[in-house]
Amino acid sequence: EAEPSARGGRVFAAPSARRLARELDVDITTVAGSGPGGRVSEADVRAAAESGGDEGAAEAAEAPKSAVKRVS
Amino acid sequence: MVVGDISTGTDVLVVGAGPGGYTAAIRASQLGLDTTLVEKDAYGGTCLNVGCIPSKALITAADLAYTAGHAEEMGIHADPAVDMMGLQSWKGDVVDQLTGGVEKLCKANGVNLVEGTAEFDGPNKVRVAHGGEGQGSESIEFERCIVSTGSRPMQIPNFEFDEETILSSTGALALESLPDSLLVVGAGYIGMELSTVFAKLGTDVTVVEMLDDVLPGYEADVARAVRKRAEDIGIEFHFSEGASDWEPVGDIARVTTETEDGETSEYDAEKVLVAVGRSPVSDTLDLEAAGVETDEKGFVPTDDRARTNVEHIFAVGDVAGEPMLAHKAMKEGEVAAEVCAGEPSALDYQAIPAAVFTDPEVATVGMTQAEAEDAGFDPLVGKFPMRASGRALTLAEHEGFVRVVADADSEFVLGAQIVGPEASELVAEFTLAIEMGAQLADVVSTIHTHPTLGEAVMESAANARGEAIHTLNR
Amino acid sequence: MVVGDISTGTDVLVVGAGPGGYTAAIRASQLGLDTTLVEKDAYGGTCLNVGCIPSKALITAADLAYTAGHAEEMGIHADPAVDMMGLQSWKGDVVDQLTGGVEKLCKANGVNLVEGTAEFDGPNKVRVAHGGEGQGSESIEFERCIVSTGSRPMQIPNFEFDEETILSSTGALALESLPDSLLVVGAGYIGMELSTVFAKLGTDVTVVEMLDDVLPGYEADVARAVRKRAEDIGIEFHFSEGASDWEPVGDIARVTTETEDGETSEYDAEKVLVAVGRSPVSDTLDLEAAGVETDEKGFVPTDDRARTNVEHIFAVGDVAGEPMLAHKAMKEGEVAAEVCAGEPSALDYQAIPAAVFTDPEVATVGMTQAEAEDAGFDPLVGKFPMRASGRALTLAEHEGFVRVVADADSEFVLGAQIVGPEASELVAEFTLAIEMGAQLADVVSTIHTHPTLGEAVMESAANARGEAIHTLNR
Ligand SMILES: Cc1cc2nc3c(=O)[nH]c(=O)nc-3n(C[C@H](O)[C@H](O)[C@H](O)COP(=O)(O)OP(=O)(O)OC[C@H]3O[C@@H](n4cnc5c(N)ncnc54)[C@H](O)[C@@H]3O)c2cc1C
Ligand SMILES: Cc1cc2nc3c(=O)[nH]c(=O)nc-3n(C[C@H](O)[C@H](O)[C@H](O)COP(=O)(O)OP(=O)(O)OC[C@H]3O[C@@H](n4cnc5c(N)ncnc54)[C@H](O)[C@@H]3O)c2cc1C
Repeated sequence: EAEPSARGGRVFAAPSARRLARELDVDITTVAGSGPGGRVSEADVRAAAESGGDEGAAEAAEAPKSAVKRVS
Repeated sequence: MVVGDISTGTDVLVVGAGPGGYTAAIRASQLGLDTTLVEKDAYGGTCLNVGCIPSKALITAADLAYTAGHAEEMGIHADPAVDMMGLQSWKGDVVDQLTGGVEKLCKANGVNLVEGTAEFDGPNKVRVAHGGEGQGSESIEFERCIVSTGSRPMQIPNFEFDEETILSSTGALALESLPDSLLVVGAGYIGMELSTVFAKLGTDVTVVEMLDDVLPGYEADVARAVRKRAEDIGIEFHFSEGASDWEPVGDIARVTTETEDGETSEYDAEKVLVAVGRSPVSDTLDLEAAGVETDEKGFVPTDDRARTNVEHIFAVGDVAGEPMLAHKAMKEGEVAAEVCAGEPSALDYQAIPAAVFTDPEVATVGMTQAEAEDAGFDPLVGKFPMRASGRALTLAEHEGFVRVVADADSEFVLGAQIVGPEASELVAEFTLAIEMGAQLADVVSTIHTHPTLGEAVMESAANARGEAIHTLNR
Repeated sequence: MVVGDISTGTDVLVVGAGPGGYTAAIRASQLGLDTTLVEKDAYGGTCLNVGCIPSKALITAADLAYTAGHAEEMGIHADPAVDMMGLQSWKGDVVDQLTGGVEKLCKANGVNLVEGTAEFDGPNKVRVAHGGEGQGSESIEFERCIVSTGSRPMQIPNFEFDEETILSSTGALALESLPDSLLVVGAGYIGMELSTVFAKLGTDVTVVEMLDDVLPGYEADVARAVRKRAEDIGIEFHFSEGASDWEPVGDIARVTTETEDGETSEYDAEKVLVAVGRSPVSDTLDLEAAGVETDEKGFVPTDDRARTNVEHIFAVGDVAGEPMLAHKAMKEGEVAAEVCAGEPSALDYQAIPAAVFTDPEVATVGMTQAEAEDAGFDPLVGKFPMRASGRALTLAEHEGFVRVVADADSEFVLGAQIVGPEASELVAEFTLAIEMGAQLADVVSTIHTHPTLGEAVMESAANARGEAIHTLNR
């Protein structure tokens, strides 16, 4: 129902939720947020980790996305 | 550390003790890694010694002297005299206090400090040449390495820095007497900050810039505000001209500039400051010997864990690319150290704020309206002019504005542009808002102390929502 | 508006055009309600005319003159002269600009402005007596009313304000020549702000306070920092003494103080400022006639929608109780207006920041460590001293600290105490963090511009987590 947290190069989730996603091997950009405007909470991340632990998450852990190519 | 020709080992070797390097070293050591930090010149790097800190010290002093001398409006009559030697000695004290602090913090956190120039000798070893003749060298083997060798001022043809007449920012920051006249080549943030310092201290400042306004890269209204005030304090600008050559004429320098069409002009000045950008320092440590690649400009490309193409070698700070800012270097240093320690860290920040300490100050974070459009958002913009801020007026400041850019749909805050007093501080709240995924309503609902400049942050967000109190909603 | 003895009607009647009242009126009108604002004296109320704004204007000027005169350390030599008439005239211009702005904003938002003193004539009607003789009066019927009649300086026995010798803050802010000596009764925030102004301008200032330190209600280390600096600039303190009486002796006032044990002392001063608090103005409008109750101190109790005991009558700002701060008044005004318009608004803020514009500045928000304990949290505290801030040192500021209080368990930010330069601005980021339910890690992860004072906010949070870079983690 909610939009994915990543749009236009942005991720709409607090740093603590983003870090938790990495800890739990969840690709936060695929998590649908339940917060206002679709913001992803820590609870959303945990729910994603529990339900879809196999899907997007495992690959995300393997090769962390270089969403931003950090080169001049 | 064992010094000599005996080879020693360390978990993490950090090369360069600027903001990127010392932060990486302290953090790595905090996380239990045996950490060695090699620095060839001075703790604190560019930032503390010849960058952020000395420039801001001079800005404070120049600003105080100028403001006090121009406060008749408030009933204050003063004619401050500035003794440059005294100013330089205070600046030196500030620098010493901070660089000494960095050294102490490194030691207190258990970082091994090595003085010398590091050069790769294969992918897991550096050779450190100690400064001075006969000081010998040592080899250090490492599990992981963090390269944080920073940047240096860029030169342009015919303007080699002698730091006597042709100055880099380093030389300009160290002047022990006030030049009568100064020609500044380049109206980027460093050129503008230093032009303002010298103009406020009483030097005749002329700025030559290839592009057509100050602060290239900033929006037109931001640049205009800075240029107008600079003109008010007496700075003369010549845009669309590049400095092509110079010659000494008696005690002064005669600088020739050229437009795109080849039209030339000449300017005379006692000193010339060339501030046209900075280049990465990736040539001091034989990166090839470790297999680390650089791009065509000399920057070391890295991924979102600050890793170079060589898995166990990281690069952070100016050498790793734009934006060349101390706080970006520190964040990268922190993340590199955490990744070395096996933590799930990444460079996943949503925005890096940037400030220009001109008069008025400028600070920006995240997206401009145009950038938001390009990223596919439908931008909702709110603005608050500083002249409507009670706090700004009580500070005798009228210039500037706070502008917020949000996504019209979700009302998530996407960016902000601030011009005015304490812009560099005000941007922090927007940055937190962006990182938190805050909406305009969150900023509006947050009670802001009266009277503060921070109310303008709230009002800009309210203005975007059509519910501002202290400015008209249009 | 029809003026005369004809009765007119309005959806929302707002009494008092201070921050609480004008905000309520503008917001109500924005929401489509026919709104009438009655003010007896001056638009902007206490805050703009004789409170926040004039005090901050004088603070800016006194600070500039003092700082410029004491900057030899930086190589700046100046001996500023302050002409009080000039200063007052600038202050007056600032006030006029802002009060004129408030009036314009009210009109532009469609608020009906009525000048005069409103008095209830039943629960749905006021009578407005226009100022001056023979100006007549009018009746206004309303659906809803928002009472925002503010507060006035409290008097103590034997010290009636004559604004000649015995001054309230209003008189002190209007002095057109600098007194040689000033006795200040009360070391609360208003007493301390004004003591600092006059001491910096050159007056001999003595402060008498009944309690045992400055800024009662603040933590000991906060109070100590403010007192120490005040002593450094020459303010003399006498604690645990209350002013009991005074008599004129020639041109000066001889003030007698008494300790709890009945010991008396005498102090001579040209002027005496009594700043011992403020009382609600709930006696100007015959609240009983509308059935609105007040408490024993004269405040009008309200619920979380700013409603009084009479459902359709609201009270906001100082008259509605502590904290008596302009931004609390504005928030209440906004909420009252929104509730009038049927919006689901409430006073559900988590924290109201407060600032004291002394030298150093003080700002606090949310809970102290002790308050967090009392509330059942296990507080986790982090601190960063300003002397470790690069930005503070480049501003020639060394005093102060940033302290954050969080819940050890969840690491939610609960509060902050800040002493130092721009404390009033820095507190905004903590306030947003509290309102957003941010954790320490969120503040730490947010990139803060270097060099700024805001880095201290981030470092205090990192310190609480044991991962600070620029201070030792203990
Ligand atoms: C005038 C001026 C003003 C500035 N103002 C600001 C500002 O206000 N805010 C801001 O964010 N940024 C500012 N900057 C930019 C800021 O200084 C840099 O972004 C920052 O210093 C980058 O940090 P770093 O650690 O990457 O590199 P540096 O600070 O450049 O440090 C690199 C260190 O590596 C050492 N090194 C290099 N090679 C070797 C080697 N082979 N072996 C051993 N050591 C080596 C160098 O000696 C140096 O100490 C300013 C810069 C200038 C010049
Ligand atoms: C020296 C000083 C410095 C201060 N500094 C700060 C500061 O830095 N920050 C801060 O937040 N606060 C500060 N305050 C407090 C701040 O001024 C008050 O909190 C704020 O003004 C309260 O707003 P208000 O709208 O409730 O009331 P007020 O501003 O007091 O306005 C009430 C208005 O109601 C009018 N009125 C009263 N009765 C009637 C009637 N019957 N009919 C018509 N009109 C009526 C009055 O004339 C007045 O204009 C300061 C106060 C003082 C005295």
